[in-house]
Amino acid sequence: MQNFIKKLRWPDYLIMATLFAFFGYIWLSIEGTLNYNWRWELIPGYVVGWHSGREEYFANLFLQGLVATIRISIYSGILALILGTFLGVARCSANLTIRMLARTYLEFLRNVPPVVVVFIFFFFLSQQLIDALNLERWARGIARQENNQIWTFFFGEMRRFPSLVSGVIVLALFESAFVGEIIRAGIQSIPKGQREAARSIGMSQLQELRYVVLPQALKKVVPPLANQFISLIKDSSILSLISVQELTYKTVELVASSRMIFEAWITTAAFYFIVCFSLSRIFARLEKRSDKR
Amino acid sequence: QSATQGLSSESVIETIKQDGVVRIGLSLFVPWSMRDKNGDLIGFELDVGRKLAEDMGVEVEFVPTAWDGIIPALVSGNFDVIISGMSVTAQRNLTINFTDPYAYSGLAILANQSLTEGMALEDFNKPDVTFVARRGATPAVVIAENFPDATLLLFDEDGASTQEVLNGNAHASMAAQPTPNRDAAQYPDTLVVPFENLYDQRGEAFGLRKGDPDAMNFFNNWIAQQWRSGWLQERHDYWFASNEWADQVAQ
Amino acid sequence: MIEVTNLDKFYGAFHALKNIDLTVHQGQKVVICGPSGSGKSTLIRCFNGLEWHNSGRLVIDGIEVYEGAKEIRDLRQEVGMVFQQFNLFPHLTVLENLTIGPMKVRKISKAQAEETARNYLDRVHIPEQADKYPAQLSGGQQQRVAIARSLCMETRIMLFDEPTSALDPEMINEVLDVMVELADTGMTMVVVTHEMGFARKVADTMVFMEAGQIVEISPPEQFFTNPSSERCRLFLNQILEH
Amino acid sequence: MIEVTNLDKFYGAFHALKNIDLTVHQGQKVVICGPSGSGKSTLIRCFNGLEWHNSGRLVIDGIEVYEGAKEIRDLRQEVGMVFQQFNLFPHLTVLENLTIGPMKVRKISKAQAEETARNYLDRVHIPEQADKYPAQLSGGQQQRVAIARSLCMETRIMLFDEPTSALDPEMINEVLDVMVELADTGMTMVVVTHEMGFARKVADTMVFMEAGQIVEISPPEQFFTNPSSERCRLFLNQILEH
Amino acid sequence: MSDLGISGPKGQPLPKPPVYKRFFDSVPVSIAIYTIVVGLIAYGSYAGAQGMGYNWQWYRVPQFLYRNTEIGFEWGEIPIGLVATIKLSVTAFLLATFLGLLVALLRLSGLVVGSAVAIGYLELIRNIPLLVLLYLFYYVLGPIFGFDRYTASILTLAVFHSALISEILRAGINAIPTGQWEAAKSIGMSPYQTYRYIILPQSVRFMLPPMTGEVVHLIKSSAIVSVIAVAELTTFGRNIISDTYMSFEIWFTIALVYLVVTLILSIGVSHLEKKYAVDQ
Ligand SMILES: Nc1ncnc2c1ncn2[C@@H]1O[C@H](COP(=O)(O)OP(=O)(O)OP(=O)(O)O)[C@@H](O)[C@H]1O
Ligand SMILES: Nc1ncnc2c1ncn2[C@@H]1O[C@H](COP(=O)(O)OP(=O)(O)OP(=O)(O)O)[C@@H](O)[C@H]1O
Ligand SMILES: [Mg+2]
Ligand SMILES: [Mg+2]
Repeated sequence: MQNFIKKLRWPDYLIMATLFAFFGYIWLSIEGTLNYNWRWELIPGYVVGWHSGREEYFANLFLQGLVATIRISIYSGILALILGTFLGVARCSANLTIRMLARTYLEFLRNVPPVVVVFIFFFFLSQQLIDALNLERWARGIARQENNQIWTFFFGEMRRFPSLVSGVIVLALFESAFVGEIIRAGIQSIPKGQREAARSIGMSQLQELRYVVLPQALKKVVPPLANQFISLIKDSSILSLISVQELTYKTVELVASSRMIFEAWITTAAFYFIVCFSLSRIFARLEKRSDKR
Repeated sequence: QSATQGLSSESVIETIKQDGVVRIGLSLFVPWSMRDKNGDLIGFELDVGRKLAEDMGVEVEFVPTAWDGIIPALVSGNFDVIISGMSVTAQRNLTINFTDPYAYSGLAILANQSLTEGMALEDFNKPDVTFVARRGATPAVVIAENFPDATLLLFDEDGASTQEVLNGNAHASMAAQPTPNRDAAQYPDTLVVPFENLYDQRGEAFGLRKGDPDAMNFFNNWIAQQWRSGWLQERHDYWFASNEWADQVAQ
Repeated sequence: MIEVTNLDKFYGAFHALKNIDLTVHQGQKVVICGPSGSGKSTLIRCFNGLEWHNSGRLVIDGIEVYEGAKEIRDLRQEVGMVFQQFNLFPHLTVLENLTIGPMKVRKISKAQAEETARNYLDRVHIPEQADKYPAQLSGGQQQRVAIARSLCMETRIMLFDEPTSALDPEMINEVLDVMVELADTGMTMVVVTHEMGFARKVADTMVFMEAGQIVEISPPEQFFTNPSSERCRLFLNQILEH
Repeated sequence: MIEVTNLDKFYGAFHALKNIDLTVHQGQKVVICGPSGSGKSTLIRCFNGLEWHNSGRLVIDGIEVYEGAKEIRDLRQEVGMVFQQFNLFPHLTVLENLTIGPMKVRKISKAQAEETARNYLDRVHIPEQADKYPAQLSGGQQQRVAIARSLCMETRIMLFDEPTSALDPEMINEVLDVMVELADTGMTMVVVTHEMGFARKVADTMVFMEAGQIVEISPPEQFFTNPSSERCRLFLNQILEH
Repeated sequence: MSDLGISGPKGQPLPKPPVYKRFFDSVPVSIAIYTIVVGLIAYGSYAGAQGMGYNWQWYRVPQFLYRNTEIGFEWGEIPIGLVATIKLSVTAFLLATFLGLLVALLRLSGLVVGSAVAIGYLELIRNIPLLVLLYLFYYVLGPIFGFDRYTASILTLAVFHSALISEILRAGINAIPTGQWEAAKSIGMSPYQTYRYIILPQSVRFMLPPMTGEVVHLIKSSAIVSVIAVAELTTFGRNIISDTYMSFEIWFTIALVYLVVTLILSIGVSHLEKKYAVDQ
């Protein structure tokens, strides 16, 4: 502690003073000028609540939303990885048509705001797909069954399954563009000599990709992919605009019903922060460990 | 003969019967529909929807949807019918069909006391007066009609616009009674309901996809019946005129 | 085994190989040398289809090689190539580096492939390194693994592109020794190298290239003592000076 | 001018300079040599506050140097430093490299700064390169610009950290010549170098360092002919062999 | 050898690769196939939407681009919104650059509290979704500091991007070799002078391409402020949709407008990148 204080220099004190002033002002204006009844005491009940009808504890809006966000992130992360790998390989293809198609998809996604992309994908793609596959009816069938705990564990309330699917599809399509770029960079970072060596022992193009290029590329792309996954969790909040019942949407609902604007949004921000930040710490640690080996 | 048969077999009534479930699109809007402390949906719409399903002998499924996506969502088949306090406007009617009204609620102005001190009704119709409303909601249309010169800002959620008025960022908003009265009572120092008159008693109706006369007929008759039996009025009074449900919600 | 007639190769407008004629018979050892940029690498890379010639004929082991030829993958299984930069697969162990070709390309069983692989690791004198990763080996060891990898494909022709030029002096000899032993087994070899000691010991034909052309083809005795072209003499003087 | 007493310096737990005592008088030329890692750079970097010592005293030109000392910027204007890697500012022309210090630090007018600069460019024999960018100059020219840049600050002490070791052999002499001329003007100089010819010609004191310690301080005659320590002798033998 | 290059070889002509391969690999054919595929996708979505009972009303779109009224020519909502978007983005970008520089310098300052604050700020901003950040600024900080929606949206965008920009700046500054710092110090420059005259002028070249990329990114993020009703392109788009219910037509138009703007910028970026890559 002594040491710590010794290391401080005058700009440090200035910064501390500024921060104090900033938060002090916030505190004062909330207490004084602002017309707001804080009701923090209600927030825990909206995370885990006591159900007055069923007489038991249950996951209330926040927790439901958080679980949905995590589910959606995992599923669309996996889907985006698959799509992105195809896209990345297509971007390096020898065939001009394939390259141009991949490029078009990519540029469209990279140059249009996510909000707009999400709406377009939602109305144009996922909705059609769900109709075409008749997912609605299928999911409802399962929801009516007695033993649907497994389904519920993986997909939440089965009646909302189509909405989950469309959220996952939209997000995965959107993120696949970025995953694709990461994969492409990974593939292109493999020295030309590796491909030549593979070819010179008679491997076909597919074998070359499968046994030599991709295994090496994947190793290189794990750290950027991990970061992309964190971005994906954050981007999933945009799905609230197409009424997917994830954390942000649940917060919007809570705010609409209870007017606890400040408490609800701060809590939600905290949830996202905790999830994303701890993930980024974990990934950083894993990366360091694998470096050591 | 076959044409009419085709028409009725394509009716949404038919799919509802087949699936054994009616899917109702709604957007949260106190007290039409809201989340109670248990995180469950309650409100006027919910009562209407449940009763409707019960009378049809099917299950009911509510699909909460962001308000400005609710019409595209109906058109693209996310649900069968909108029951979400949607009032009938000509523009909307160009895209979807409406049944007969199942509720009549009048809108009242909710104003920020200090900003609107001593203003007469016509004073609100000035460019420096800011109204707020939910994007696509009835108040937005009514404000634009009645106060064409005032500035109108649109939000996604209802609570947000009230908070705007509360924080003094906007002069006034408009909402279906008794919400304005209740808000004014909760923040007596800041909010007032300056005028008694109610706007736009044109009524709220179910929204349906176009080209479905069977469904139209069914819903209209159902609504007429509920009016006659007084059930709609009774429920409307419970949600809009009483405060009995207030402790279920963290208002 | 290798028959080159009138071969020309362009990089865009740059004429990299000019009217090359060369024949390599079964069991022959050909050493190619020449100044940097003279097209040595380009030539032997054509031999296993890493580059394509633009005109002329190239027939290897009875198979005509040209861009898009169907038989090119079969050919590559017959023609091994050892690169200056080793190009081992860094994500695989030494043993896996040696078995992946036979297993995936020739569809040989794992057990059998490993047996062959250990055999060839013995041949290049590093049987004990089988389970290491390439990054854990010295340059000389890596290059010997690269040679073993080619041998595992049971190739009948081996191409070497300056196999020792990326190595530290101490390691050059380990690799050259292995190559000499390999030559003694009767393998057909085409070697680009500036190691004239090795060339003297092994080569039965010396090829000198300059500016995309073959300037001289002669047996080593003549090549080193009495080259017919002036450029070749100059080049040899420069090299042997060091 | 420079007085070092009992100076110690640590990098973390690593003891880089151990109990250094050294005095440099006005006009004196000190050459420091010693094996790699012995702390030569560390020592002279302490002299103009690029590194801070942990204990002991360092007084330069009457100013006591320690971490956070207020006068350190004044001091740096008196003490010039020439680096092994030149460290010219690549985004500025040669002339701008020379004038930026005087103009921004000493607040001298542009015209006057340019005049001085051209003067010193003359002194280092490259007046014609004033408007080029550093990347367009040879290493020797760059190093001479670096010397001129220090001189432009009208420094009274010059520190050189292996000024020629990044240069090609032909260029070493151009730089050494300039340094010899500089020495002749009476400048106080501390030079880390392994150019013993230069040391013989210029130095009036030789310092030999090893493992963070000063092992020997002696005049050049004695240093080269009869060094008192064994290590120093060994080191000299190694260097002079080349 | 002939001076026509390729036509020069003297050897026999080679066997040609199979006809189908040459056909599919040739550039015009590739472009043709590409056009056909894209066309099919476009047609498929058109027909698909029609199939689900949607009446396309593209003829109603131009009125939102421009109008010829009695008063004369008049821009429609979409161009006006675009201008607003650009204004919003530029303001936010300038502010973000300033904030980003501040954070980057704090981070590099070596101050104990300074760099801790900078890192805390960075992590906080980076791990909260932009949408949630916007709600926080607007509903929570807005009333406290009394700023309106426009300020809130600019601040949100600026703060969010300042985190990204500070990393770009930091990388650019770190790319300058330490020798430059030492040389500047050894001619007596203060830290400020060193940044001003030596470090920043050199690091600009490293920063320019990623910074331009960040402008594109910011324009895209700016669409999100539509949820708090700030007048800009997406907001106007959503308002038009809520008036006319032509969701698909309007969304496609809006997407196209963004695409054109950001593509122009992106092409600029890749030019910059190439230019500096050659310089290196
Ligand atoms: N992919 C390519 N594109 C264009 N030119 C090339 C390419 N590869 C090689 N060249 C050119 O072809 C010429 C011959 O190159 P090659 O690598 O065959 O020379 P080399 O004799 O192997 O030289 P070295 O001893 O340096 O390896 C060189 O001038 C080179 O610049
Ligand atoms: N920033 C640093 N952090 C930790 N150790 C350092 C640092 N700088 C130098 N050292 C260590 O201090 C010792 C002395 O370094 P210094 O650079 O002074 O040696 P030198 O005599 O100049 O050697 P050379 O002739 O190679 O330049 C070395 O062992 C080096 O590893
Ligand atoms: Mg070569
Ligand atoms: Mg040194």
